[in-house]
Amino acid sequence: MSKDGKTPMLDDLEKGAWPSFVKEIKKAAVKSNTAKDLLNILERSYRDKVTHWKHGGIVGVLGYGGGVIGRYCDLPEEYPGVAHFHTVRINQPAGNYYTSNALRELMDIWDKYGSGLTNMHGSTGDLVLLGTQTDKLEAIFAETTAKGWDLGGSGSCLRTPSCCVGNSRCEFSNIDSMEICDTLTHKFQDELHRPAFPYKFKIKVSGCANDCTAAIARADMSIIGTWRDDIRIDQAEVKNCSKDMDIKTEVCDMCPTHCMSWDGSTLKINNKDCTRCMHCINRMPKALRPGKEKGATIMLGGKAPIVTGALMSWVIVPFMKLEKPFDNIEDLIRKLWEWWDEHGKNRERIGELVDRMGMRSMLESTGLPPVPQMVKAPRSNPYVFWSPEDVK
Amino acid sequence: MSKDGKTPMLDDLEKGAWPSFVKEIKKAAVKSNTAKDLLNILERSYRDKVTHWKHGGIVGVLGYGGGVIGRYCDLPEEYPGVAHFHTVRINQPAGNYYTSNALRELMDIWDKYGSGLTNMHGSTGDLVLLGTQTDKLEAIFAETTAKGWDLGGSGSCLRTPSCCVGNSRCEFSNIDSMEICDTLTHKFQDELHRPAFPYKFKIKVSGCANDCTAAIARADMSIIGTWRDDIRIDQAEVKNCSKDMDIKTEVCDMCPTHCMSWDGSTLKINNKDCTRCMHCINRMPKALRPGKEKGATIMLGGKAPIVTGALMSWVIVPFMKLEKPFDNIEDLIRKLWEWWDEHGKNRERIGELVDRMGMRSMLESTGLPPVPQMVKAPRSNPYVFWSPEDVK
Amino acid sequence: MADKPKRITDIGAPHFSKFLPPVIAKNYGKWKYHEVIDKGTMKHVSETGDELYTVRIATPRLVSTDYVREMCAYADKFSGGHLRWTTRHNVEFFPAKDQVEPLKTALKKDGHLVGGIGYGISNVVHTQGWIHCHTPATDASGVVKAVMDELHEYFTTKTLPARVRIALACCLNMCGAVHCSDIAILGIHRKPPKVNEATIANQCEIPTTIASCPTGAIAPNPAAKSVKIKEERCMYCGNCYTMCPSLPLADAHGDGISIYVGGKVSNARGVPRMSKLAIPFLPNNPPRWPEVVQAVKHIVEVYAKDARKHERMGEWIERIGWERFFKLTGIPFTYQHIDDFTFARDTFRMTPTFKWE
Amino acid sequence: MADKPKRITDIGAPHFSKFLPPVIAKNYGKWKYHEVIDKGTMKHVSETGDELYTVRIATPRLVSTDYVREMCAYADKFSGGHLRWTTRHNVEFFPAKDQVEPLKTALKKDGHLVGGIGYGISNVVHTQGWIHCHTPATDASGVVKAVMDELHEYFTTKTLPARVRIALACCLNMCGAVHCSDIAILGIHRKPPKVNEATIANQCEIPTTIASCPTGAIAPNPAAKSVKIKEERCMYCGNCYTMCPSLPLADAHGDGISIYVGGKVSNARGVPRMSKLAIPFLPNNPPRWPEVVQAVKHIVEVYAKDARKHERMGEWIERIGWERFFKLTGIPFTYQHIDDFTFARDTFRMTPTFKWE
Ligand code: SRM
Ligand code: SRM
Ligand code: SRM
Ligand code: SRM
Ligand code: SF4
Ligand code: SF4
Ligand code: SF4
Ligand code: SF4
Ligand code: SF4
Ligand code: SF4
Ligand code: SF4
Ligand code: SF4
Repeated sequence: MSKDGKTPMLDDLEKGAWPSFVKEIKKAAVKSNTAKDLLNILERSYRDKVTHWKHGGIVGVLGYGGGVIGRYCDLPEEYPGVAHFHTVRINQPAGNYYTSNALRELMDIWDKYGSGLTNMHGSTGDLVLLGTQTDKLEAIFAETTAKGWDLGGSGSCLRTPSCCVGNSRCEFSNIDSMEICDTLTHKFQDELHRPAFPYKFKIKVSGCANDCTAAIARADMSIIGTWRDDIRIDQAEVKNCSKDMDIKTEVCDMCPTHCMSWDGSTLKINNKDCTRCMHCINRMPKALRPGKEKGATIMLGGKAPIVTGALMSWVIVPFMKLEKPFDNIEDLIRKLWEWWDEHGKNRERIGELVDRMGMRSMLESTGLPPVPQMVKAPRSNPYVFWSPEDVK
Repeated sequence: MSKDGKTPMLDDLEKGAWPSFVKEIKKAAVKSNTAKDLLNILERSYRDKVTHWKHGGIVGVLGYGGGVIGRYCDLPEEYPGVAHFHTVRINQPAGNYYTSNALRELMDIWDKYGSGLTNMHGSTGDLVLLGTQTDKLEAIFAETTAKGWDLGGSGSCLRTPSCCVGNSRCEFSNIDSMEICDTLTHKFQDELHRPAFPYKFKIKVSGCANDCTAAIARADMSIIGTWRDDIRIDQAEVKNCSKDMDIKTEVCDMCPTHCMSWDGSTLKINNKDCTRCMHCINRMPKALRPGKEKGATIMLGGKAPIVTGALMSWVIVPFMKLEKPFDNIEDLIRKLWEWWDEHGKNRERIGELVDRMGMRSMLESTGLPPVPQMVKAPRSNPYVFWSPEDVK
Repeated sequence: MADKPKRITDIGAPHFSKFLPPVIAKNYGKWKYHEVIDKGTMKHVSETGDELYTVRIATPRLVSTDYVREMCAYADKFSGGHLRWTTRHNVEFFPAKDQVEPLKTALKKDGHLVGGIGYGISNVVHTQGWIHCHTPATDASGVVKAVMDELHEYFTTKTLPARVRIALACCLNMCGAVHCSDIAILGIHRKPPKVNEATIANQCEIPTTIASCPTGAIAPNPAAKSVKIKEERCMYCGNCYTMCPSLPLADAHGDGISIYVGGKVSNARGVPRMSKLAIPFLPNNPPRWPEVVQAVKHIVEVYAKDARKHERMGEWIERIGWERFFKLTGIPFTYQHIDDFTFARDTFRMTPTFKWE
Repeated sequence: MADKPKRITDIGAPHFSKFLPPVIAKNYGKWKYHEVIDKGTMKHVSETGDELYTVRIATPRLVSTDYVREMCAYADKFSGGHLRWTTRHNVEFFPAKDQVEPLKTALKKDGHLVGGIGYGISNVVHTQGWIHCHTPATDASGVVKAVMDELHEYFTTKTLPARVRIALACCLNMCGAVHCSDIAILGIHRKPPKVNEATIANQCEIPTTIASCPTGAIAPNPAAKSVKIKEERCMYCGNCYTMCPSLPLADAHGDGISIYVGGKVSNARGVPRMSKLAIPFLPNNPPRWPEVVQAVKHIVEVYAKDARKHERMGEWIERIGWERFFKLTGIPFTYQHIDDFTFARDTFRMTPTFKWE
């Protein structure tokens, strides 16, 4: 805090067209000392060019191992309002749909116990309530659960699963991404709330290869909708599209497998070669639709770079039908966790474990058969391991 | 040897259309007991399905550290003719051109002292004389040097450089690959004959990106001819070509940069985008020729997989004019060796050293500037090292 | 807590069906196609013939409870009490056809930015920064605000050859998952951790701390019951600090921002790819980070001018080549651009085929 | 050595100018274009108008001095005493125009194979095998002979969509530099080294031996002044054996051949690429290795049928996808195909876009 409580740098960020988070903090600061001191300590960071938050201690609610991130500032005397500044992760509903009533109930609770600030949403997907004190956690938990909400994940556990809008609004969807997300969330309550894994595990579900949840980049388990049969074509609508669009240049030439052709009146797709990348369907949603035999490609391992380099998820099951009650995917996930529990080191994500041990161990223990779709290309090095059985 | 001196398995390999090495061993065996026992011990290997050669000891000629590969069989009592079976590597002339007289002189020496068998050529490029005894090495050396020949490399030294036919016969050549190969061979006689490096170092020179010496895969230093200006086009000849060939499909559509177009009468090349891959020139050698501003791309690091995985050479100098007396490339190679000598571990190829230490150290010590042509793409991981100077 | 209610646990999130607008509940899984009406509005049409209108606005993500109430008020008035957030932190309303324009007018009047749909720049996925985290090398919300103040027209009106996804992460942990973004704004440290001798013996388990360093840069210092940092080995990843609070990396001068470009996650046309280093370092210059803003804007503009329609940033760069990307943007190529991490060899140009510039 | 001549050293190879045919010496650097006349003959034309004819034949590489003399005789009779070897171990003659046909007739009459030019299969680059090396997992010359007896028509008459370069290396050292070949025939061990307790103490330096193992599979066994092999860690690379003769890997049952495909070194159309595993193991079955011969032939035939003109094997496979390669060839996909070495992650399919088969 500048001595006079002024925040000139932050004030500057109230200007401009983009919505201002500073305005939001100021709104909250009207009612909350925590929010007020957040503003002050943030101004201090803007001057010092370093953070003023210390490592969080372990705080939480009874019987849960996660869901709350402890946070303390390093200048509690100067900024007593943020001496504690914990966040509470509320598990968002699949697809992030809300009613105004439900949201208002949550906001009321937060005004009562917290800073009045929130992230809609956290980058994993939670509804993040920012800034409260340790002694308020149980009350917050009690009141939110009473309204039907529960905590999301943090620590070495299943993190809050998330998904795209899928069937609820998107015509491209090949799986019921929201139902899958909700079902898995409920099947895995224990894994979500009581950290027992080597490290965090994230699940994201996208209804098609557009991957609107960025699952491939951000989830240990990425479930991506796809189809097995032919793209459905409405040739009349293709013709319609051709009025506004150069189908050859914008669609056929950009098809990665070059399996399309357009002669001005008929669009042909060699579906055997199509890899379901979605480009043509994206360009002509009225004319083209995914096939009817729908399911998902199951991919494993996506994560950020700490510390062996980022990974994107890769194919472990090319095609899986996903229908209620989704026992097949539950089963696979449990098997993967078992394997990971057995072999993973502390703070080793499942993708890193596969990278360290090789895919074979994971495949053998989950019973998945090796298929070429798992790899871009077979190995080029000659360092093949043979088990004694292989050599008879 | 089967007790009766019969070699039924090998005899089978005298049949068939492809030239037979067994016939060759038999021809030599007429005059040489060494060749005869080679046949016998080889038949034994065909039965046993294992080699019968032991680790070679260090053998060689006075003042040289390489050029001879020691070899002993593991059953000297049974196969005394090959108790010793050393090979002598003779440095081939650049481009592998010979006169019959010169070859006959060499063959006469070899009939006198060796098995009468040879590899034309070894996989590095040497003319390999196969199978002699330790006590004959000095005499072989004396007689071959007297005829103007010298030994090639082996061990931790510069290996015999090699090159493509280049200017001698190939219209695609952008550098005088044979003269470069010969000059470097002579400049580096000491490095070739007296192992003082951390490990082997190979140089191969190809006159263009077709890389007919497979330099990129097989040489620590791969020198590849290229040009800086525009491809020369003879439009009349292009038209001629179009009679036998579908220029659009076979040339333009296969150009990796899609920088060509053919309208049935004129071939256009957007040379700014051309990466000089050679495909179009290969297809129409009468119509297209490399530009006139010629030189080489200098690439570093190619090698087989032992033990960190195979490497292909990568760009360290996008363009270097290479003209007699080739001091610029000599100078660069010496600087690279100095850096490698300083930092390389025992049996660490220079490519592996760059891989271990990063390119920066090599570039700084050779004075080469970093340029985007050195990489397929910049790093994607965030693990950037900063020297204290970088951070001021 | 006198009248403590019965403890409820493990109920998970409420089922989404509670929150769906009726038209969605009715047409769930039956959508046939959609049309983008303008940058802030689209229409989805169902096999039943029903239509769903969506209006989208930008949010700062870090919002007050009053902001959420304000959104609820729009929802009540124009959207049957229903609203949602997108995976990139925008808010969406579902007005009936005749409510689309009134809603947009109201939103704009209140200063909200309607947009984010189709080929432009949507909201910036980002992280906590100086608002809530202990490891940041820069702020998050402030940088996003500064960048988007400059680029907001790409949200509301201007189009680009394809989607440009910008993300920010305030440290290498990359909570913003920036590693597959068209433009990634990444906070970086450039100085090794400073050992806090006073606290380390109490705060940290020395062997775990040493083991946490991927480069082996931490050596024991048993005399002081502490550790020593081999500074030349440190790559400032911060993993040690995550394990041991007595090894802070934050430094006003050392910290700053690097820009990575060309990543994506969608599989349309080409496979997902990681973002690659474009600018190794720009200083932290609050409150408006002008160097960062200019750099991002410049890259967007060069891309807008040179790329073909439907070509994401990374697709464009791959077509023209990195040598030309550096040429066109005028960004200098430095030692830092050349990978020297574990998998560096895969990034070396193992062919003499390249462009001169 | 009574009359020992004065010792000459470091003279290097003779300068090639001594060996060039006059037409080459005259037109050195002046060649303008070439024409392929048939699979064994080509003509180069100089800017001066001079013409050079080249006739090529296959050799077994391992030849007798008499074979070389036979070549010299052809050279003397038809080629002005000049000849050369190619980088793939073929012999080339340079007859005057009117000597081309007589030379070819003579060569064919003597059983030589004229060919190897253009789109087909040229000579097989290979190594020593059981002829001269201590580390092979298979023979070299014998396998090559067996394979080429079956495929020789691709050398002499039959064409293929593009060049198919076959190479063989008898162990992972890959002296045949097979790692960038259209088809690589690679000898492999599949059993860990057997420690020769009797000799190791004398023959090997234990610490160097232990250090030579890239996977840390060698542990000290101080009691026996020897080492122990942690068998499950061994990847049979043979590096230990190179350092220590008391650790042989050769084993009649364990050794055999693996087939890698799709590599190339030329930069034409696309960058050089490494060969990838197609068949993990085929047994050593001398003298004719029928399983290997059939496998190579089958791959060539499937390629010949399915690839487009000018498409090298690797380019073809990349276009159709590895899933289709395995489908078309009927080769089973196994655990061994999935990389698990240091850079394995780069080979994982990080996209749901693939073909069903
Ligand atoms: C709050 C949130 C950022 C945000 O502003 O939205 C966040 C905040 C933190 N993340 Fe994260 N991560 C958040 C989403 C992510 C994501 C994105 C995602 O889940 O889609 C990633 C990348 C994907 C991934 O998991 O790899 C992510 C990758 C990390 C990592 C690197 C993990 C790795 O294996 O590479 C760390 C460091 C670690 O785990 O040691 C980390 C660690 C942290 C910690 C706990 C800091 C630490 O080192 O202990 C941060 C606490 C900040 C705070 O005080 O609030 N966070 N973190 C996100 C969670 C909100 C939510 O629940 O919705
Ligand atoms: C004779 C020759 C094979 C042939 O039949 O042509 C050969 C033979 C041997 N090579 Fe080689 N290499 C031969 C060309 C190559 C090539 C090809 C090339 O040079 O273009 C390579 C791949 C390129 C490279 O250098 O990486 C090659 C890569 C190796 C390696 C693996 C090196 C690596 O770093 O990966 C070894 C093992 C080693 O060095 O420890 C090796 C080791 C050997 C040894 C010395 C065996 C050993 O482990 O000690 C072999 C001796 C066999 C013998 O008794 O004759 N040889 N070696 C070639 C040399 C003839 C010549 O001088 O012309
Ligand atoms: C609402 C949302 C899903 C959700 O559950 O919240 C969504 C919704 C739609 N996406 Fe998406 N995408 C959403 C995040 C994403 C993401 C994830 C991200 O940005 O973090 C991606 C991957 C981005 C990437 O590759 O880096 C994504 C890649 C796509 C693509 C592929 C773009 C491409 O060509 O690479 C399409 C198809 C297209 O644009 O033609 C698409 C198309 C669509 C369509 C048209 C699908 C449909 O028929 O409804 C939806 C409206 C698009 C629009 O906003 O223009 N959506 N979409 C997300 C809106 C985020 C936002 O507020 O801006
Ligand atoms: C004679 C030789 C050079 C030498 O110094 O000995 C040579 C000579 C020629 N090469 Fe080559 N290449 C020779 C080995 C190579 C190699 C190296 C190898 O095979 O180990 C390569 C790289 C192979 C690879 O990529 O794996 C090679 C890749 C090419 C190419 C590119 C082929 C492609 O499309 O990928 C061409 C151009 C073409 O074929 O259109 C070419 C073209 C040529 C031309 C047409 C060049 C010319 O104008 O003279 C020559 C006659 C070609 C022919 O044989 O059909 N040469 N050429 C080598 C003959 C080897 C043999 O006996 O078969
Ligand atoms: S991932 Fe596919 S199904 Fe899901 S919202 Fe995006 S486009 Fe629709
Ligand atoms: S989905 Fe992709 S691969 Fe399939 S036809 Fe359409 S553009 Fe081509
Ligand atoms: S590398 Fe180029 S210049 Fe040399 S022989 Fe081959 S095609 Fe000719
Ligand atoms: S050399 Fe290659 S890149 Fe250049 S124009 Fe010809 S085919 Fe295209
Ligand atoms: S990216 Fe780093 S600094 Fe930012 S919230 Fe995540 S862990 Fe904290
Ligand atoms: S910042 Fe990373 S590299 Fe540096 S000492 Fe800490 S853990 Fe090691
Ligand atoms: S490949 Fe292996 S076995 Fe064959 S010659 Fe080379 S080192 Fe010897
Ligand atoms: S063969 Fe290779 S992996 Fe096996 S013990 Fe020897 S050095 Fe180690």
